[in-house]
Amino acid sequence: MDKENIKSYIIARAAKELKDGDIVNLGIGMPTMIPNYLPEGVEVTIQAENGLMGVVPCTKESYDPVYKVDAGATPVTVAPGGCYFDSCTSFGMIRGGHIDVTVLGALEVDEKGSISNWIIPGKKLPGMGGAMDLVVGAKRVIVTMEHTQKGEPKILKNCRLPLTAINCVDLIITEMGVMEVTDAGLVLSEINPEFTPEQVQGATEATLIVSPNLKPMA
Amino acid sequence: MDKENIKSYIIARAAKELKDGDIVNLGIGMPTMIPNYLPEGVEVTIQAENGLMGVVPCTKESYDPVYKVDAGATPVTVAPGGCYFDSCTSFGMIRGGHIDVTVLGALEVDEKGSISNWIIPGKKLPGMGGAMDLVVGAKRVIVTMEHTQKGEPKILKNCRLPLTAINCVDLIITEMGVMEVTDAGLVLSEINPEFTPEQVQGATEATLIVSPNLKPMA
Amino acid sequence: MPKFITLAEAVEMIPDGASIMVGGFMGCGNPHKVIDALSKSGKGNFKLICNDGAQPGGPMGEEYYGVAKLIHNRQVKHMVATHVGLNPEVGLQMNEGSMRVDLIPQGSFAEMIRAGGAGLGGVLTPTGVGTIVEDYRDYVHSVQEIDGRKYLLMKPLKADFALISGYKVDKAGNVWYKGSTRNFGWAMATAAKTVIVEADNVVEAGEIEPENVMTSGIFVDYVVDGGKANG
Amino acid sequence: MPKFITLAEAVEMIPDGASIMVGGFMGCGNPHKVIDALSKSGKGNFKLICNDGAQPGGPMGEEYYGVAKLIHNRQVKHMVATHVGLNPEVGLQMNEGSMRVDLIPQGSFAEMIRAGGAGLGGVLTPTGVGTIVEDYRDYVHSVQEIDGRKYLLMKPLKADFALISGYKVDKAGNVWYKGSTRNFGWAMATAAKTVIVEADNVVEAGEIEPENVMTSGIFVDYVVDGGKANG
Repeated sequence: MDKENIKSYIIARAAKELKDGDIVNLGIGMPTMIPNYLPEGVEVTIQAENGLMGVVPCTKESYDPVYKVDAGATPVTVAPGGCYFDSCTSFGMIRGGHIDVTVLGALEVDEKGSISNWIIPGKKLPGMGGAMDLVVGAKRVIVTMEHTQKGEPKILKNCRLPLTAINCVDLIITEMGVMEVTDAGLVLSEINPEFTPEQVQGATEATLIVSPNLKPMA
Repeated sequence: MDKENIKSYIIARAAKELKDGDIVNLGIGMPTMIPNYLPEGVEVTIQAENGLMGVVPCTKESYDPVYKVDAGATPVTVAPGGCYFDSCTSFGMIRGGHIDVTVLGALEVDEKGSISNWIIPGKKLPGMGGAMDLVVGAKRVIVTMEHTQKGEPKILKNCRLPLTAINCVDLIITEMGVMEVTDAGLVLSEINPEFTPEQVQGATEATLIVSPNLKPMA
Repeated sequence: MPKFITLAEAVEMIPDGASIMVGGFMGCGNPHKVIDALSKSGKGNFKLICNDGAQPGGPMGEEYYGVAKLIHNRQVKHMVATHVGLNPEVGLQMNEGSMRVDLIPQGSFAEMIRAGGAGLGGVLTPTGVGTIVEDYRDYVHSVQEIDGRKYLLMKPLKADFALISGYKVDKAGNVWYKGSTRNFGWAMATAAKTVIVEADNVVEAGEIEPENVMTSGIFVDYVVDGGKANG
Repeated sequence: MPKFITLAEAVEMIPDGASIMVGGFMGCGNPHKVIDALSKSGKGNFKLICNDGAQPGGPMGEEYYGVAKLIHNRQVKHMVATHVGLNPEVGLQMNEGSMRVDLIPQGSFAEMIRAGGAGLGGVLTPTGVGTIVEDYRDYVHSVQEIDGRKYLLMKPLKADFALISGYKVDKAGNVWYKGSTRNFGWAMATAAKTVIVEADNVVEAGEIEPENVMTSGIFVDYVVDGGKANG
């Protein structure tokens, strides 16, 4: 798979995790493309942490980039039934467990469900933005990312980069498979049929428990 | 002076403490009558802790008792430029020091500026309502009350009833005089010409420091 | 999206012994039709978390106003409030020993509910320092000194149900409160497992300008059309 | 009642070295005309408390958007933010050692400002537990365990100035924010000694429905008529 195919493969799988009616916050990058991949009959409400509920793409008429942008600074608007609010209210929703799912990328994830995605010391200092609150507060945290970075595993025994939060990730979706974070460790529950479980483990530092019900990823 | 004269004498004096532009919260009872006694040229904005700013009496047209009441459950409305808000916002204003003056009654006040005004154990359990927040948060706390209760002093060395807050009162106004709470103690700065300083002290348990600039109360 | 239900359905889902937050200040902002129906349900043993006990007489001639109906019908076994002086029945039932009453400063009460809904560990407030509130072990976690000033760490408040009143509620559950009815409803809508809003007026989604939505519909589980429900 | 002033008067009252909160998220909600005037003032050494450094290019073709102008002109010596990745000049100046940057989780940042304005002793949040945020001595008072869960006690944030943008501002200073511009402005208006609001539209008192006022005019010290001020 090339980069673009990998992305859409991951996103299509992630989209299936969303249930009709879910309130969802989508991280910058890949996750923002999820709405295009939702199964028929599934409608979700998208929150943006800068103070919008019910985010939808803007039309020519609703394009209003000075007043209405999402958390990635993309001009958007809200659907009828959506609303705008301030940042305290927004993070009250997030921290208070009122967001059903957040989907976001990561630099590293480990077998305890800890995640690093906000800083590479000495190299990149983007800042954590709302990520630390989102992974701590959302009811379900799904990480979507490529399985490796330049051939190096990103799913580790222990994150090495500064953490975004500890023990918060529920599910990891990569182009190789779907891994659930459980008390026993990472369970490989679905696999891309192009790979064997051994190949997935070979690209993973953390020990994977292959589910007895391992299914093809789809 | 009879009861009614005592009240209006106290309120008229308290009204002079308010400056043009002050944001003011007025306790139930006597203090609510202050707006009728404001000197010419002095306009204040009245906050009610149940979520109103710019409270004014309602007219026949604006009378809307199901939707618009003040903290005493009196039907009111807000003036143009006023607004409504929720209780968290309201007490954020109060606790955050955004209210210039609160005027309220008391059961007891002491020479450290502590105040008791919310409970008489075994007798009355009205509750503190917003009083504890108001006396802690307002920039200036003015107590208006009759100097004694059935002949017994209400201005004490130490409050005996359960406290509303410690060290928070700035000024006490009674029908006998005006007392400032200072680090040195209670300073009698104005006196009702009907009384001598000795008579005021006689009706007061706390020690009064008679100001060298003692003025007639007016 | 919230489900639109009848008054009877709303009452049916509230079990005996439930903890119930009710928005309102001296009755203003109580969801009157839901409360009225609940007061006739025969259910009880409620923990009522409400600013006050309202008052016997209502502004439209009601014999008992708002939550005063629940108190009059002895359905409340435990009340968490800030002020109960204007409903003498609260004091009576408390003195009889049939009702427990816990009184909390109003600003702390509001902020404890907000903390419950916003995932905060508590509220650090200077209010109540040096008073008997410091001893409220059920509500005060500790007294802490921060940068030389004392604060009470008040615990978050949550409940099984929040019963809220909205003047306009749209089909997506967004709430717009009129006048001074907003008070505690705004915070309570975030802090209860099940949130039921009584709508004075049900409107289409989008009819409340998105900026003017006060409580997002994502907080609302059920809406009772108070207008239609009771004529 | 707030005083209505010109852009020049607004800039004049902000001294070198001031701590300045600026509302906005990636430029959206920055008070653009006040910032533009301040960026041309030659003043500097500011402590800028703003969610982010905005970005070089603005949506209307601006070369530098919002607070990015202050950063580009090297007027900021210390930045307190949550995310600075989209303005590369922040990283450059930081690496040069000419700007200090402190990064705080966004929800904590918002709530710390609210705490500063609402007289709370701090914010107890689970966010940041187990991360290097725990070690931010300037912002974290302590790590506390409450009912078995760990929280960071984050300190309140205050500033000398808050610079806010309002779409409609009435003569009494009441503010109505359009779309997603509300973000941090709402909290910042409560947490600074001097609050200056740039009004896209000045309206008469009462023109904003009292329920729909988002920031009460009592928080506002000065209003700059952004519409008239710069044509």
